Amino acid sequence: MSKFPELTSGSRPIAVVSFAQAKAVRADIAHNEVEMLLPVFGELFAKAGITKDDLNFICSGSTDYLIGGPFSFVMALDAIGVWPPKPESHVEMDAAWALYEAWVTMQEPGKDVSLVYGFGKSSLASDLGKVLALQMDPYTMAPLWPDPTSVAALQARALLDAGLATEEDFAEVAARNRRNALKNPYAQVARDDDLATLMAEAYVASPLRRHCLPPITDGCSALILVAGERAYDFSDNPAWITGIDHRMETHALGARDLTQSPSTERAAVEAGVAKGGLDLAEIYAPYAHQELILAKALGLGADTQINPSGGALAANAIMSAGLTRIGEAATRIMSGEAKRAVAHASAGPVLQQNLVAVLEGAR
Amino acid sequence: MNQRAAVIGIGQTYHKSKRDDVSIAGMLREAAQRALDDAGLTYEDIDAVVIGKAPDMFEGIMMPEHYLAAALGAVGKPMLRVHTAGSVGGSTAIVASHLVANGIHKRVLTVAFEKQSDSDAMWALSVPQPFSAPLLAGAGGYFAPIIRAYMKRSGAPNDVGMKVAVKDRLHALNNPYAHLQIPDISLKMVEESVMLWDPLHYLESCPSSDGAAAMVIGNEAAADQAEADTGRKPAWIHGMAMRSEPTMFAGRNQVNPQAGRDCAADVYAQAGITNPRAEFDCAEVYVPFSWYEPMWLENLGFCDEGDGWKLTESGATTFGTGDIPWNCSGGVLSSNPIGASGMLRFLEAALQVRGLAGAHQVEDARKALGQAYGGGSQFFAMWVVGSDKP
Amino acid sequence: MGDQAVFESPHELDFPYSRSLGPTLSAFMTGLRDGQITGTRGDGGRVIVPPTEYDPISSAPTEGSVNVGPGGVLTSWTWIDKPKPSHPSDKPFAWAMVKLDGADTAMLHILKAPSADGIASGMRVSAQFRPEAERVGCMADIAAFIPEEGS
Amino acid sequence: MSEAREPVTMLSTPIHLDYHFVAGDSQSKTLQGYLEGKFIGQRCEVCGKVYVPSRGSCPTDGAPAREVVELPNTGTMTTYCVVNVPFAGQNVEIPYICGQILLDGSNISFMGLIQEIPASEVRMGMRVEAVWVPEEELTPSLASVRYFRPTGEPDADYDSYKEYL
Repeated sequence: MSKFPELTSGSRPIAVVSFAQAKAVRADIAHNEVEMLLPVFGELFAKAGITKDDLNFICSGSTDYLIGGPFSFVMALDAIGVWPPKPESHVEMDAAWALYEAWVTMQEPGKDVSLVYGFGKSSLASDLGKVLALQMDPYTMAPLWPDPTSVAALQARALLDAGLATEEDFAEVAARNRRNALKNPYAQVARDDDLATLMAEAYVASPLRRHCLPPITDGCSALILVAGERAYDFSDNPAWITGIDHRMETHALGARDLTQSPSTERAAVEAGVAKGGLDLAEIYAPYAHQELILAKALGLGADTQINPSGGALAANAIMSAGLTRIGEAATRIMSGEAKRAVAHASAGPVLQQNLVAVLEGAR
Repeated sequence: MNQRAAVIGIGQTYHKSKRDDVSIAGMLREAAQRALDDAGLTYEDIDAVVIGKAPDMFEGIMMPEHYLAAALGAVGKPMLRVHTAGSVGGSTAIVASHLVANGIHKRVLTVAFEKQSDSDAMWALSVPQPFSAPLLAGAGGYFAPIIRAYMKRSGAPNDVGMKVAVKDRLHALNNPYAHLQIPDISLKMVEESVMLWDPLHYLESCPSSDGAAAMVIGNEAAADQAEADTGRKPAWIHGMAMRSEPTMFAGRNQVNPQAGRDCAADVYAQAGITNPRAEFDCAEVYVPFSWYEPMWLENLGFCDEGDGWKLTESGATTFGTGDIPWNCSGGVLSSNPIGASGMLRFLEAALQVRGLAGAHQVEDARKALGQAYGGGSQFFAMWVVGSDKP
Repeated sequence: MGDQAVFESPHELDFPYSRSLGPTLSAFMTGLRDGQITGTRGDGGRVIVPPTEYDPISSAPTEGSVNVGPGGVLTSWTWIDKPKPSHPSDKPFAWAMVKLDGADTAMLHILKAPSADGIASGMRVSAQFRPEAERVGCMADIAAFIPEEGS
Repeated sequence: MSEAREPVTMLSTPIHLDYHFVAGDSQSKTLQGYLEGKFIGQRCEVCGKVYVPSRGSCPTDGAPAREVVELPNTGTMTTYCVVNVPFAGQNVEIPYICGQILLDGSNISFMGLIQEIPASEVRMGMRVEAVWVPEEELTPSLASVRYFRPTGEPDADYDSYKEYL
């Protein structure tokens, strides 16, 4: 058996060798961002037997608007100890895109070991929905303050109107994710709900009921990428990224078909999702109905388990939740639980931008 | 770099204190369209878009890449948004160039911008966090004590900063895109301007600008084709590097930061530079406050430590007469759309080695350095570009 | 750790952004102030509302100003029974996507109705402007959409 | 429409956001110190350097810094600038001196207001001490230190602070 699976994207095999995350909580009052990251890095490095001095590149994802102050990523570096100085970069995006930047950088021989992390404390904003409304067009949409739940509800309605799903389907997605989360010690919302109870809930934004919404989460996650042969120094069974791609759609809500995710479809093709069977999928779908759109766009069949971690409905640490999907998939590859998996991240209003990564074990 | 990459298109806006005639998207499209036109391309020819800017609070749009996607031809394509504080314009160019140099894409459009007039940038920067130290110094107050430390260490006379302020504003007169156009700039005028943060006068500080910068990065095939189509030479990337160090730590050398020295060493090694003063024809370096020219001359190895001010004073960095002109475009002291300021350094270095810098063209410039830094001088991004293929 | 109080404090951000519009959005906002919704022509003559300087898919420059509405078709909606303080209505309302007559893309605004009963995608709605004296050239110049008579 | 009016060219979009800020365990130690009229730092368990304000980690080692260290009121002003520009949020009359204060026994300087000395007499290496606000005005903020003033001791030797500029 070859040491490296065949690559769809890139020319250099790059693998996740370690992943760690903070327990997702509604509000982590005792810790600032640095204090939240510190133990996660400690665990991450210990798992792989790596030190900060092994790192060739560091890349993170976060946003100033969660903390309400500029340059929020700057102090996070204190949790690593970037001394002597290191090549380092930051995207104001979910850290899944920081992973993408690291993956691109590591295509060059010699750039062998990268740290990728994302963090966010959504609890600091009194009205998180209002803060996130600032993602909308600043002239014609943001002045109306459309929060993400309201905009997601417009998408869910379009799905119902098109006859592509029912409200019971939404509830089933939510129930399954939170049931899966019972086995995830890092999850925030984990329970076994029956459908009738869920369907009896009032609408928050019709047709979305409370169970269709993600929790508000403080959290962070981090992983280590290693290129080529060296990956085996840190893991017996690295999770190789054989395909990765991401695509953007237009911001004009009225010019999109909200019932589809063409950007996910395209990224899935580019990442080679259909080239083999998939044991599991980790999908970033903060609203229950979005999982239905995304599962279809990814071309998932009934034999693929979706969100064994519980997904974003169980823990939604904005800015790291997408990276966490990749980490959760990688963890199950490394443990041998899965042989081939797809991970997905999303950003922007109602799935405007999507990233798809295929992870495979060589064992 | 796994393969050759080059700057094949360049565009920028006319930088001003207020671009009140355009939307944010409209301003970016001016720079992007100029870069595409320069490369003989349209949005359809672009494989991916990488944008950069400083804090989102300057414009009050959270992660504006989503709002800007269609404006920049990114629909259906990969799009990235970089933010590394003041060095962001440089790091954005590097991220875009990695996509090409590492074989992912053939042509990438990269755009950096700031529309500071939508808010009051200095205000946006100084939002006090609860429990933080009370506001004491303001933007320049962070750097003024470091400048004083440099003066003490190097024994530089008090007027070196003022000389840089005059020189860069004279340079700007040759650059129609530069924001500040002060034809009668003089040492006397700088000296008589308000002392904002002693030892820094008003005219030794950068302005606040609206503006955007854009480049198209192409691989060797794309670059050869662009040259054949347009008759304009590409700027070949000979090296690029980023370095970061913690913001504050015991014993940190803020005058001559290790991250800057390491970043320069890395990029010089890639480009085969052993004597920067002799081998570069010019440099575009992020100098938002006058004294950062002598400080960065030392940090970037253009002279020995402590000698930067002597190089400035000798006129070596002056366009037209000096042997190693710095900031022929007028630099950050003349135009400062914060998020774009770093990319403008990279872009101006590329313009020079393409021979397309117009009135501020350094004669027969073949190799140039672009440098950007950010935060409290802890984030650095640099590249070396040349007329010849590496 | 944790043997003493952790300090907490409210933190308010209050920024008065002042945005220049450029020609395309200026025409749109001027129209709103004057009680007329306008769009612009994108690829293939498609009418884009609200207008942008560029086609929302191809990014090619758009052209001209086209009057649309005030009536149109509801293409999607969500009923908000408990509005938040940030929402544009303090009474229950619906967020709405409306494809105005003469437009090829739907725009986001709100719909006012007595209740969610009777609201359905495909129904006719119409823009209700604020009184002229209150209009300044912004999205809120449209107070809301309301169901058209008989729909 | 009654009459032709000027076109609309600007849009005002005020943004007001409310946050609930949390200091975290480590920063709270220093804040508690301010409330009690004293400086509290933390020592890195790897390199032994003392950071004030405390923040729970060492920026160069990436290691926890948990040991609490009480620091004295005295220190050296390593460098400074004279602020002569008005800006939003300013709370002192210009011109005034901002100094970098290296408290004795700590390994990092922080910015503090210097008073009780004319600007022309301020110099690098000057020995200073903190003047706290009256006890009833103490808050969990550096604002509890009204300012720093010269102690009158001889200036510190440049070599003693040159690495803390």
